[in-house]
Formats: sequence, C-alpha cells, structure tokens
Amino acid sequence: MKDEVRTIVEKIGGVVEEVKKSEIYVRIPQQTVRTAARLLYDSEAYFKTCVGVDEREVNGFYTIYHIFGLDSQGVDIVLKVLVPEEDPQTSSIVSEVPAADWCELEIQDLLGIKFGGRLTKRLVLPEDWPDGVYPLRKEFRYDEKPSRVIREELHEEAGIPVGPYHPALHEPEYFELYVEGEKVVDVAYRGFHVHRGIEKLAESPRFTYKQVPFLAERICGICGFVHSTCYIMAVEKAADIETPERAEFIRSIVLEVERLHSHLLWIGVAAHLLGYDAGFMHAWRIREHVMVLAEYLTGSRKTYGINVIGGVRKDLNVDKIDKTMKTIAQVREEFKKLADALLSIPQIKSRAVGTGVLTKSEARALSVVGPVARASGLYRDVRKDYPYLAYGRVSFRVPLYTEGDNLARLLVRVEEVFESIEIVKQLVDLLPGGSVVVEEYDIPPGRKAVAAIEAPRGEDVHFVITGLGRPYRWRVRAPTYQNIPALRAMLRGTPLADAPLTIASIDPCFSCTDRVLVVDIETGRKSFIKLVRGG
Amino acid sequence: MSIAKILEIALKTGRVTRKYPYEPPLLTSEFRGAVRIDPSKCWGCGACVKICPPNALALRNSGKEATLEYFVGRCIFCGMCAEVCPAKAIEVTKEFELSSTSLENLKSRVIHRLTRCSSCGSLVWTEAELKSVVKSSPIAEEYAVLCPKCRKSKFARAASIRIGVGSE
Amino acid sequence: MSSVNIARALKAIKRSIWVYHLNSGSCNACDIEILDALTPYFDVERFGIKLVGSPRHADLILLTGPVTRESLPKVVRAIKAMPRPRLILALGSCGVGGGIWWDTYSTIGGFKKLEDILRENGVEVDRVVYVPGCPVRPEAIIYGILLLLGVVEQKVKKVEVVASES
Amino acid sequence: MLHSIAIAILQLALAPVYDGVERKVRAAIHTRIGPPVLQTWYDLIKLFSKEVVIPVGGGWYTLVTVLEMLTLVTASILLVHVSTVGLAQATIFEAVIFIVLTGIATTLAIMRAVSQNNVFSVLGGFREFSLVLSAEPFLAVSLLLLVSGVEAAASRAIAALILLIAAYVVSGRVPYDIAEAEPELASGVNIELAGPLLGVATVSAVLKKFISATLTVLVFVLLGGLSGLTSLTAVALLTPLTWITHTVVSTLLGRSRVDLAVRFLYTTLFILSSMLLVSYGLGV
Repeated sequence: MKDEVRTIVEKIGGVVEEVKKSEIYVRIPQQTVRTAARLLYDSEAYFKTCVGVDEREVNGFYTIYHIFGLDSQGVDIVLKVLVPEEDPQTSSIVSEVPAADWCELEIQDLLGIKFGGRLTKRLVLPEDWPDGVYPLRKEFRYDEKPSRVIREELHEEAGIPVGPYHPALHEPEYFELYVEGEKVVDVAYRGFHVHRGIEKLAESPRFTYKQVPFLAERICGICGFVHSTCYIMAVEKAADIETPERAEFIRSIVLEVERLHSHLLWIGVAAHLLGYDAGFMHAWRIREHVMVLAEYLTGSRKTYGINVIGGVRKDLNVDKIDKTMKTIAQVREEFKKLADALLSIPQIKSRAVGTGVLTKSEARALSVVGPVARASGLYRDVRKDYPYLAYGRVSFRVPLYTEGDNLARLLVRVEEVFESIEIVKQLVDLLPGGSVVVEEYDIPPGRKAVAAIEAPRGEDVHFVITGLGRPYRWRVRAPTYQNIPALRAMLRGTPLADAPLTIASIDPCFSCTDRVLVVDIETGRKSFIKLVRGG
Repeated sequence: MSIAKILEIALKTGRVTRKYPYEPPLLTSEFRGAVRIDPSKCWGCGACVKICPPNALALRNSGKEATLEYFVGRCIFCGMCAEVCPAKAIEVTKEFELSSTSLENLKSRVIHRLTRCSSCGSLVWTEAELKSVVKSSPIAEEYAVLCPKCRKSKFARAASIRIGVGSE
Repeated sequence: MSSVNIARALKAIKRSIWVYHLNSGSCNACDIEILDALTPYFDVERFGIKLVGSPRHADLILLTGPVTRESLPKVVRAIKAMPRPRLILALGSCGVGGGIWWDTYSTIGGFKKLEDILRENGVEVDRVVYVPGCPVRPEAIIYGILLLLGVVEQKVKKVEVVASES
Repeated sequence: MLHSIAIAILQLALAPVYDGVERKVRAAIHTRIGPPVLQTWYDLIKLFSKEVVIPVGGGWYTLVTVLEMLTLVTASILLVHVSTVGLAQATIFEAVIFIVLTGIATTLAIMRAVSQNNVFSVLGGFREFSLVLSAEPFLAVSLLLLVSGVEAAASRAIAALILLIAAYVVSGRVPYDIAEAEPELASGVNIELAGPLLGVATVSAVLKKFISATLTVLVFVLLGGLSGLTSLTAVALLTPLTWITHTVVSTLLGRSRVDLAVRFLYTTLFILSSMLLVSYGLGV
C-alpha cells in the first residue's frame, strides 16, 4: 500500500479485510459509512458504484459494497457494509455522494434493502411487478415469472414525451421534457425498459464461468467486447489467472476497433440528429470498413465471441495484421476529410455550441465518465489511470475540453478516433508471440475483484464474487448508468430542438444501463411543479 | 467552401453499394453463421447442449429415442458447440440467409435410437455413441452394451473368478 | 376491414415498404444493423424501403429484442397503432426465440409469446417472418424483407434425420 | 390559357418524378444507389391503396388535410400558368390570388397541426407558423413588385434575390424542415396520419417543393422578360434544374433551429427589403 493510500484508509477507519494490488476492502460499521464516504469523496476519489449482495448463506448478512476509485493512485477502495437479515436497512450515502443515487435505488428494488431517508417507491422493476418479490435474493429463481399486478397508472403525461419510441432514440426509453415555450426547464427519465435480468441469469444454474462472457457481450450490442473483457478481467483477477501477453494485445486491439466503430456510429447519429444526413451516410460508410475488419478478426460483426477466460479463441495471422493496418490507414484518411467537412457545417456550430452544458463541478459531483467527463474538463481515462491489458505499453493523448457543451463532446470523440487508430498501430507493432489462451485454471469460490475498462462511452466497471462453477454475484456498472443523471443538468435551459442532440451527446446506451433500473421521476415532477408555480 | 467538401468526397468515392442479393454479400472468410450437425458423425452425447449459452441446442429423451434439436432462431452463433464436440460432427457454416415464415422451419433434429443394457434393460447409450466407443477405445463390446451398474458388477464377478475368491 | 387480402396487400407494398423500428428491449446490435442497412453499403432505399418515425405510417414493423416485461404494453400499443395489414419481421435471436435470456424473470421470450398476448388483446397480425441472427446482418434483414415480399425463396426448412440411417 | 393548364397538369404529374430525382441525387451524394426515379409515385400509389384510418379529430381533420392539398394544387396550376404565359400577361391580380392561395394553404396546414391531440403535431404547427411569418410576407412583397413590372435594375435584382430565398424556405427542405424534423418531432405535423390521408399530406409536401421550384423559375422568366415559347422552354428546363439545385443545397446543410431560423431569415430578408424599399424609392 502506498503511503497516500494508507493515510486515507487509516482516516476512514473500519477493519481492513483484504489488500490486493489495486483493491482494498474495508469493512465499515453502518453508523460511520456516511463519514467514510464523505472522506473518500473529499480525497479525490470518484464513486464507481455500489453493489448489493445476498450473502446470507455465506455470513448471514446482506452486504453492500461501495466502490470508490482513487484515480490518482490507480487503487479502488471498497467499503463493505453488513446489513442484518431480520432488519434489512442501512444508511444512505446519497447526500454525501450524489452519484450513489441510482445504485442505492437499484439495491432497494432488487434486494429489498431500505436506505434510511430514501423513497420506498417502486423504481427499477416493471410497474406490474408484485411488491415484496426481490429478484436478487438467492431464494428467487431466475425464471420465476410473478403474475402481473394491475396498478393504477401512476403517471400522467405533463410534458413533452420523448420515447419510449422516438426516432431520435433507437431504444425504448422515456424522457419527459417540461418546457416553457421551446426551452426545456426540467426533465424526467423513466428507463428500465431493457431490464433483462442479466445479473441474476449469470448466477443461475443455466450458466457457468465459461458461458458468461457470451452473456456479457449481449449486455450491449455496441460495446459488447468491453463487457466480456471486463467480466473476464474481474474473474482472472479474482482467481489469479495469468493470461498470455499475446491475448492481452489482441483484446486491446479489438477494444480499440470497437471504439472506432462506436465513435463513428455516434458521429453519424449526431449528424443525423442535426439534419445533416450526408454526414450520417459518410460516417457510416467509413464505419463499414471497421465492421468488416471486426468480422475478419473475430468472426462476428458485433458480438465478437472470441473472449474466453484465460485468453482469446482466435489468433492473429499475417493476413489479419495486414488487413488491420490497411483498414485503419484508410479509415484515418477518409475520416480526416469527413471531419473537416462536418465541422464546417454552420448548423453544427450554431446548434452544438453552448447547448447541453455540464460544468466541471457538476461533472465531478456526479462522477461522470468517458467523453462526457473529458468534455467538461475532467481528466479521466481508465486506460491511463488504471492501465490494463496492453495499454501500459502504448502512448496516446487524452483529448480534454473545458466547455462542457455538445460541441466539446463531439470534438472529444472526433479526436479519440484518431488516437484509437494510433493505439492500434502501436499494438500491432509491439504484438508479442506465444500462445493466446491458457486452458488450465481453477477458480476458487469466495474471491472478489473489481475490474474497469474504458469503454467508448466511459468507464465500465464489473464486480465479481466467485462461486462454485459460476459467479456468486456479478455486478455490471455501465458507463451510461453514471452519465444519465447528468442529463438533467445538461438539458435545463436547452432549446427543445436541441434536446435530442443533448440526450444523444452522452452517447447513451440504455441496454447497458438497463440491466437494472433507473428513474428519477419523483424529483423531476417535484421541481416541475415548483418551477411552474414560481412562474 | 469547406461545406462543399462532401461533394468532392462523394465524387471521389463514387458508389459503394453492394447490390445484394444480386451481388455477393459483404462476408469475410472468418464469419460464423448457423451450425450444421452431421447426423452420420453425431453421437448424441450432449456436450454441445451443455456448453450452448442460449439453449439453442437441446437433447430430449423420449424413452426410445434421444433427439438433438438445433433451433437456429435462438442461436447466438458463438460456435462453442463445434469447439467442444468430441465427434467433430458440428460444423460452423457461413449461412446467414435463415429467414423463415414459420418457427418449425428453423429447427433441425437428429434422432438417435437408444440401446438398452443387455443385462438389466435400462437405457444407456445412443447407438452411434456405442459404435464409436467400441471403435475408439479398448473396451470390449460385451462390456459396452451394459449400463454402468451392470458393467461394474460384471467386472467384479469376472475379476473374482480370476483371482479365485468367492466363486459360486 | 377485418379480413385482409394478404396477396394484394403485399403486391401493393412491393415497391414501397415503410418500416417502423420497434425495439422491445434488445441489446442494440440488431438495431444498429437496421440503421446500417440504410447506409451506403447496403442502401435499402433502392428497394423503396424507408424508415418512418410513427407506426401509423408503417407497412412493416421490425421487431427486435426479447420483449421485456416493462416494454410489453408499449409494444402492444405500437403494433395496435399500425394500420392493417400488420406485417412483422421478428429480428435476431431475441425477436425469434427470446435469445440468451429467453426464460428470465423480466422477459417474455420472443415473438411467439408476444403473438399470444397480442391475440388476447385483440390485435391481429397478418404475417410474420422470422429472421435469425445474433446480431442479424444487414444482408439478413434485406433477405428477410425480400422473403416477405416473395422476391426470394426460403432456404431453410425443417430437417429431421435419424442418426443411424444416414 | 388552356394549353398552359395542360402544361401545368403535365408538370404536376412530373412533380413526384422530380422528387424521385431528388432522392436519387441525394443518394449519389451519399455514395449509394438510391430508390428508382418513380419511387415517390410508388409511395403515393401504395398510400392510396391502404386501409383508411380516420385519425383523432375525425372528419374535420380529414377535410382540412384534403383542402390544403386542393389549395396547393390550385396555386401550383396558377403559378405554372403565369410562368408559361410570361411577363406580358402576368397580372398583379394573379399574383394576389397566388399569395392568398398559399396563405390559405399555410393556414390550413397550421390548423391541421394544432387540431391534433398530439404534442409533436402541435409543436410542429407552431414552428411552421413562426417560419411562415418570417418568410411569406417578404415573398409577397417581392413577387408583387416583380409582377408590377418595375424597370429599375437594382430593385428588380433585390426583389429577385428575396424571392429566391423565400422560395427555398417554402420548399420545406433542410435547414428549414423544422416543422417535420423527423428525429426531433417524430414527423411532427404528420405523426397521426395513415394510409390515403398520409398520401394526401405527402402530395402537399411534394407540391410545396414544386411551388418552390416554379417560383424560382418564375423569377427568371420575369427577369428575362420571357414569353410564349421561350418561357415555356424555360419552365420545362428550369423546373427540374432548380429542383436539383435545391436538392444539392439541402444536402450540404444541417437542420436549423426554429429560433435561429427565424432570426436569420428575418434579419436577412428585412435588410434586403429595406434595401429594396430604398432602391425603389430612388428608382434605381
């Protein structure tokens, strides 16, 4: 443990249970968790997520893990809080750490643990879900389908509904925008349409360690490789499995290819939302080269399917390396021209500048991640802060803007396309020899690990507790999960016409986020009423 | 004027559209499509069923027959089944034109007759599995046709005769 | 109005198919491939296919996802808003068979189950084409639409072989 | 008179084909093939063969939608007539009728939009209203001035410029497609329409583009003082040419926002109109 970290850990108190290379687990009594959280947040730690686990069969308690990342030290500090079975209640840290808002509500919904002083309203699960049925408790079977409960429609439309089916959102999500004239004054978000029960499924008898990567890839069809790699990294960390270096390089290459396709996709969609369809078509034309490359490297255009615990299933050969180099050179050349054309369109300037602003302090308070953070002046990039796979071996620049508006987020992504291309070049150049997979490994139960990856949308965090034959608990915190709460700050005062662009500017991936729930309707409604009354 | 640049790009690029289905699809040599099970090689052992993440493969035992069903409508095209198949009976094809107007057409089945233990009559092997085991391992056919329980007792009996203890 | 002449309806839309994209909780991969089919390399507009923003304008619904519990009522409402004949393309391993999460607590598991629920709600569907793929390639989507219109022949068929006889 | 109506009808039948060409040209700029040239006709035929669904608001709504189209048809025929007969026969009276007709059509369009119980439709209606207010008055003034046969070159040139800009706005193309703005308002004013009624609305949309192109042609006919056969040739050649020019311009731009669009149009057109006023006063 470094001295700086030691000082912090000593200050927060509690019992240090486990110290690993990049993780420190500290058990904290319920009464002092708020002070500890406050202390960590003030020591420049970012809040990553909290995880609720039903560990009754292990230690008789429900457990909550609050994961904080000390970016500057590259260390995660995990606060562990035990919640007694007979009185499932604990204290909320949301007043100290606003970013903990959603994950606490999620635990409340899926595990039935109450957070002192917070709403007890249904938030995550479908509206027709019966009360008192908590999917993440171990006695609940993953394929139970509780009968529908007809509830009165709690919600009547008062604002401009964007979704659940709206051309600007290609996923079923629901935003309600409250407007005065054409200006947005507040927004309510109702998500969880894509809640598929993935975390529960992974701990069900249907799955084994080996099969979960294929499930993880399907959390999201855009950044699937990020999720499977992140899960695998967590398991490998927990079980001390050494992956061959060549496999780590191949994973890094595929991750960057994925970032390329994701950013090109987003740039196209942003152009489309701004009515510039030529930009959309050309961005996606260039992206198609990346898709063909992805299929050539992995066998599938999107979901890849080459990631396994211990390495990868497909090796690179001369032809593949050659194709990779040719493709990225072509993409670089074509994208350079397109970016010039795109950024000269007058409407892009007039509509992206100064709209959807997220200030640095708001960004810090909400612990936003990825391009959203970097456009608001936060220097955060998991590839730099916690170097994983082969990223410690390459050099690249992290684009940083301080404006925090839609244009800044656009520019961050445009620059990252070029950086990714440089990274792939270096990785291919440095590619070591050797095998790409270890077949023999052993995963002992009861181990814990946190893994994080810089996805195209920001930091993706996976937390794994190992079990027998399959994870005991697997928690996924997608980047969008952390960024959506920032939308309220970004949308206020934005012209209605720019709302779709602003929503899109965080590059939201609801399928990632909605493995679980998300909602902020209550607060949205309250402030709406207040605003209306205040005139 | 840089806004007109897009015209220059368009002019230089020309038309990129593939006239699929009148032109070949944009497919690479590595693409994983639907799997094909070779009924002449399949043993019906169920290794593929065990590994299949979405349960697109299922083995159903009717008492007389064991049916291996592949439902391409739920397949995720990971190719793990082909990797684990001990008989190398599963092949990953490049087939993606799988559309159908009925779900039934998306299912393919390999039906295996089951053999019975020659001693107690309980169901043990599929015929194909029996054949391949006899062919590839040193086990004698008289043992192969038995269920594990009968085999154990037969072996114990044979052994005891040899060593000469407990002979009846 | 209750009975729809499918052959005539299909003939009418042969050169102009307006599609509505209905995501019922999919992972995004199929959805992105639908968008991809519009872009230069595949360009479905050459068949007169156009993506529209309202189910009222649609001739065909592209359904992706396993139909999650939460999205179910909204999916039913969107399909109901579509004028007859209601043609649906169930896309991807989720849309066809519920996908990898076919039996979890929060999904209903693909189009077959949805069809029953639609029937209970008095929403008739006139024709469905199932398009497997995970995700469906843009070409597979094109193939599916052309199969619906009868331009291409169906390739897959039910196969049942007895192992020892082959 | 009769022959120019015949030409007008022929032109109207060609309008969807021009629209098809537009889609083809746009596709070419996107490096793709695009739909067949007759695509808009195919779309219309299909829409009119679909099940009739009367939207919320019922008969009144249907009536407004159909009336809007009929007004636009009349305005189109009138416009083609004026441009084919040329400067000599074009009268202020015809210009006034045309302005009134387009005014009625716009009013009907806004009525159609705001009478819908759909927030997107209503919003689209308000946007249409703001846009119309910032373009159509200027269009009317410049058109009247040109038709009245002003001799002064500077005045004619400025009036023509105003008319060209306003004509582009009428077409409802990017950056001024803010009333429909598909990704923002889910097709805006047309969201609740289906089947034949959507067909009627589609015809109206094509007609707006047609009026826009014909107005531009009219500017050249008036400026060049063409008449008879020459003006006829001009209409036949310039209409598709203008249409394509409009298309190319629209592919190069993004969608504007209602406040930005109104501010831009108002400022530009107001300055031009002031200049027009001054030059007209000075007689240059």
